[in-house]
Amino acid sequence: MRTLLVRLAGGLTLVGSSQVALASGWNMPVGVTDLSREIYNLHMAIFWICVVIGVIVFGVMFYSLFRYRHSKGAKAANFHENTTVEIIWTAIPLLILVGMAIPATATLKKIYDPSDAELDVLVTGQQWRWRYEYLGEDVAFNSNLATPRAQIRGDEERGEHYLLEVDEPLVLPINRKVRFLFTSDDVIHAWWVPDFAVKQDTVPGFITENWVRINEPGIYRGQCAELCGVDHAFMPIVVHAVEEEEFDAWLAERQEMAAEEAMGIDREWELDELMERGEGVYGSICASCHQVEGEGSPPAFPALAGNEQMLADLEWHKDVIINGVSGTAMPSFRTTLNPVELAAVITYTRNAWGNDSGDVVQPAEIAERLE
Amino acid sequence: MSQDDNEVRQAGVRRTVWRSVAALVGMFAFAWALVPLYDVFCRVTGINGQVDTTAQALVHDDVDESRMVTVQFITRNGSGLPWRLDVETRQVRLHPGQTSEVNFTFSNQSRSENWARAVPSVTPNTATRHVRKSSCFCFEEQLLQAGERVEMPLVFQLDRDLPPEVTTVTLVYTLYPVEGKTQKLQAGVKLDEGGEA
Amino acid sequence: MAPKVPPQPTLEQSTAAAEAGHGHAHEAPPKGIMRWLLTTNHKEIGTMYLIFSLIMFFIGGIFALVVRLELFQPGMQFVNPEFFNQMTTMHGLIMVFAAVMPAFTGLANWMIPLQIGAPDMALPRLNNFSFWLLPVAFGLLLSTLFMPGGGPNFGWTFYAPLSTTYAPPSTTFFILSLHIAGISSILGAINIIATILNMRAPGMRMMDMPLFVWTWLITSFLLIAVMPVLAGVITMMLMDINFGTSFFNAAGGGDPVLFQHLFWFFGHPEVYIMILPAFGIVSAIIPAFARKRLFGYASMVYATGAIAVLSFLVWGHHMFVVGMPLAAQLFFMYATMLIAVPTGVKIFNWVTTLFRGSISFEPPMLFALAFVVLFTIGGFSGLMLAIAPADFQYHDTYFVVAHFHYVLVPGAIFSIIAAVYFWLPKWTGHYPNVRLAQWHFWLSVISVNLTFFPMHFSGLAGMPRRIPDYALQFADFNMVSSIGAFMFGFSQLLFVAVIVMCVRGGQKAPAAAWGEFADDLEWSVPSPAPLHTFETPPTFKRPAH
Amino acid sequence: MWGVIKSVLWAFLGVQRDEQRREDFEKGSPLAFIITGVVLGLLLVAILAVVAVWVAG
Repeated sequence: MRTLLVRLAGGLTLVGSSQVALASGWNMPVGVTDLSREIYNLHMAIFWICVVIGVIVFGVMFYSLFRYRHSKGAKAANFHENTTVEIIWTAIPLLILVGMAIPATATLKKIYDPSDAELDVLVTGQQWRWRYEYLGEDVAFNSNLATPRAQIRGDEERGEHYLLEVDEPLVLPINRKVRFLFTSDDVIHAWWVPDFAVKQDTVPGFITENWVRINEPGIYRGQCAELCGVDHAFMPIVVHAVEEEEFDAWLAERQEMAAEEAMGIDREWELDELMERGEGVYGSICASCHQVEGEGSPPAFPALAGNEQMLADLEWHKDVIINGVSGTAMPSFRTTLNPVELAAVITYTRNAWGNDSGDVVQPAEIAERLE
Repeated sequence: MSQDDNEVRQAGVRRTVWRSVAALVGMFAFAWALVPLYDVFCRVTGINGQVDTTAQALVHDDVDESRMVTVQFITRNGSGLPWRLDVETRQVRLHPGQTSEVNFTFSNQSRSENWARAVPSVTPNTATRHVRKSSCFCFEEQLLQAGERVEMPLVFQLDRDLPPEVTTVTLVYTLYPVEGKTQKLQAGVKLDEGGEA
Repeated sequence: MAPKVPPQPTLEQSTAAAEAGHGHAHEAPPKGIMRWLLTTNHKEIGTMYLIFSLIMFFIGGIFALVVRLELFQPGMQFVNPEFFNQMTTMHGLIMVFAAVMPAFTGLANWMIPLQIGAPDMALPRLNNFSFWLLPVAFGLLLSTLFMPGGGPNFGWTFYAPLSTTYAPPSTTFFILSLHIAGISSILGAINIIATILNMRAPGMRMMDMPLFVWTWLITSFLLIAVMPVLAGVITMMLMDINFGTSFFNAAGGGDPVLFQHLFWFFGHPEVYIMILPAFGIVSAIIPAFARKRLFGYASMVYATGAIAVLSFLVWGHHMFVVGMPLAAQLFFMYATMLIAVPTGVKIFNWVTTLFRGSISFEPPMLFALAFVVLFTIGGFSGLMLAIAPADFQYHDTYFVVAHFHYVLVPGAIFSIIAAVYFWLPKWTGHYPNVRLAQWHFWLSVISVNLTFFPMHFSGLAGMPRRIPDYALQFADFNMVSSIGAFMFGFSQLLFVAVIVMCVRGGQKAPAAAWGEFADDLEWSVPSPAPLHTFETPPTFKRPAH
Repeated sequence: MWGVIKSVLWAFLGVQRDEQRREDFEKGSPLAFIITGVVLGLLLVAILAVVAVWVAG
């Protein structure tokens, strides 16, 4: 509350100068792309137009309220029509609107220019995480909320980037045109990073696109903007914009990591190893619905701890994890998790929270099934 | 007010009510008509990347060699279908007007037969109208036996009127289960088994 | 919103009616609950509508306060996200369909026959039926909160597939209740149209009608045009959920975006349904207390018509980020900007009515003046939202929440409060308590701005709507909003107090309670208005000034 | 006819003189106005659509 007062005071001293626009946290960010700057300018232009019209209209109104008070013996005039005046106040707004429409159209056309992208990233919304695939680069990963649940409950002090931090940020190069393709696995989400002025719905079964060319390296944060269910507030977006060489190096490193992971498929895994890996996967992917202790939240999300159907039928269990269940929030993890992760999470859920089935599912088994 | 006036009023009310009801019915019908209209509108204008699913004649001998366009293919899986959809190449580069053929592989990895359907989407939507397909599996319901693997070709071209700012066209196929048919199928299998026993 | 039992017809009235040669002598009405269940009297039905909407206003308000309580601080403190989503959804649905719309219908029931000199609505029995559908509809809707899986949790816009494939099991009941509420609105609209077109006093032509009647006529046409579309779209949802069709399901070849097109084809005119009658109310109140004829009556009527027509062409501006083609974006942007013109005309006309008037500040006038200012602020943010490129930033943020609450709370709801204060003398025969009404006004106007103005900032700074928990930089704005919301909520208890006091007593009001410039026909009948009025149609005389 | 069109066009802007609307409402049948309104409304849609498509290129 005190910070608010300070900011309010700060804000008020700035009113009247266009600097008020730059007071951070009160206004639309200028952003770090040419388009976000243009959009910001459009926003400020229409804002000031509204302010001017408002001052005139409310000025006349409050002047009348003050000047023509009945209590001060004002006598009402008797006029109720003036076509000239009416035409003028119809024509002026029309002209202002045309004046606004022209730059708005120009900016919109730039947003809709899909040409000559240097990098394509497929962004998939899923309840409740984002998945990024660098098309043609063999790099793909999920990006989950990293804020611990304890902070949300208030058991721990909240960090600076509370709810705006993820386990794996999207990494993008600056100065390159990056084309985003958007789609969804389940419901409609919306991918939004204010500093890029990019907000696009992700529609299941359909694909939409937008693009960005970032001018400055930095860390940019955003959130899902379309109500997508229980954890709508908990699927943030973090983008690391880095220099081009750094990006290329990062990409190469990720490709290497993926190759290493693929090597792990063929070897025999111990139960402990799989449990450890599986706990990590479960925590970031499954726990938001089925809960950390596997108790679920029925009827939408069944409990896994003590789930008889799951424990009795291993093949069915694998099938559900790999293919998902249509018409429910259970997605297909066929492509979003690799065989090692799939094997680990299946093993984990069959042995955690007292399920203790002792089943060990090997990555090689899963890989073969997916061939 | 005289009795006559009252009757005139009542007649007026009746007329108004009937007209209103007619308008209501009309608007209700209109709402339903919007569904197919929207479909047609989308196919004509390319909104939402809805593509024309009917096979189209390819136009030959009319290749625009002055520019190259990249066509990307993305395959995705909807939930609940034990199938895998692969494409032999992730992208091709071609001239507008040039014909290309790309093979898609559908494999059923389960131990039972299933129905599925591939739903296509194209972006950017200014390109949608300019993608011509002579053979395609879009929206078609397909049946695969347990473990069956089928290759299907997509033969297509981009027509020469493709807007110049379009340098990359992305085609996405999402595979969804056809629940009703699969269920019927499996129920049928059980019945048969029951009959034999 | 007035819990007012209309007085029994006086002896003179009854005899006058009998002498006028009507076939139906007024029998003693049934007593107790049956009287209210069976009444066909427009005043009694109007009163029931108003009481119903006042109760629903408080229920929807409590839901809003649950939302604001959770958002008071970052973190999850009081409710879980699932229940939070049910609260935001129910708040929206109740406020739109059960509070604002029935309140306007109640005012229409009470005032339209009085303003056009008709003895009752054209279809009195249908009128009773359409009211009693409402408690059924919203009883059902509220009961979904107690069903397994909870009530609707997908926002009042219920976008598919969140509201179909991924919806809780109670969604079928939600659809049913919307169907019933929709039928109620449609029947109400037919009744109003039939009344206005056929029941006017001899000599009253269309262009002599008060603006409240005009705006309601146009609103009724909008209702008839779009409620069937809503009915259609929720029927499609019902079929998708229960009968395996795929209207909005991509898996079956449908399109989730089609839902949004259909919904907003209904939804945008719906927004105007909630504001046009407000225009009519304000156009009656401002001249009354400025002691000057309304400036540009004809323009007002025509502007209302223009807004109604344009409202069908702008639905796409709710969907600027779904990936529509450029041409569609431009079309909807241009059409939306055009709406600013007739809306501006209305505001200029009100201001010019004030100019060189002789202005006094009775309670209805206070709320009407606040309406003009705050609705205009909502209009400004609407104009900003119309700019499609900028909407990529505004869309689905608290900026939008601020915008539509400015239009609906100090817009629609202030106009309803103004109308209640304006017509209470006619309903009860007493003036509302001025001191208390002034307190109500000032507390409301301060708290409404405290609640909604900071939302502009949190939205621009990047806070998405419909989230139960938020990043730390939005904390201050949310705290102010929550404080304001609780203030606003509790201030409305004053409103109830004023109404109750006014029903029970107070300064007596004459027939023409607000002087010579509140000169529509309703001010020619005694205050309180007898149960039966204009059984002998009045002869309409055009105002002299 | 031109008078009717003019009246409806003014209505789109929301401006009308008292005398003119009196004159309009003396004419008896509103049908001419309604039809003209619908036609001009569709024309507005068409013009906006053409402009939008043309600008979009």
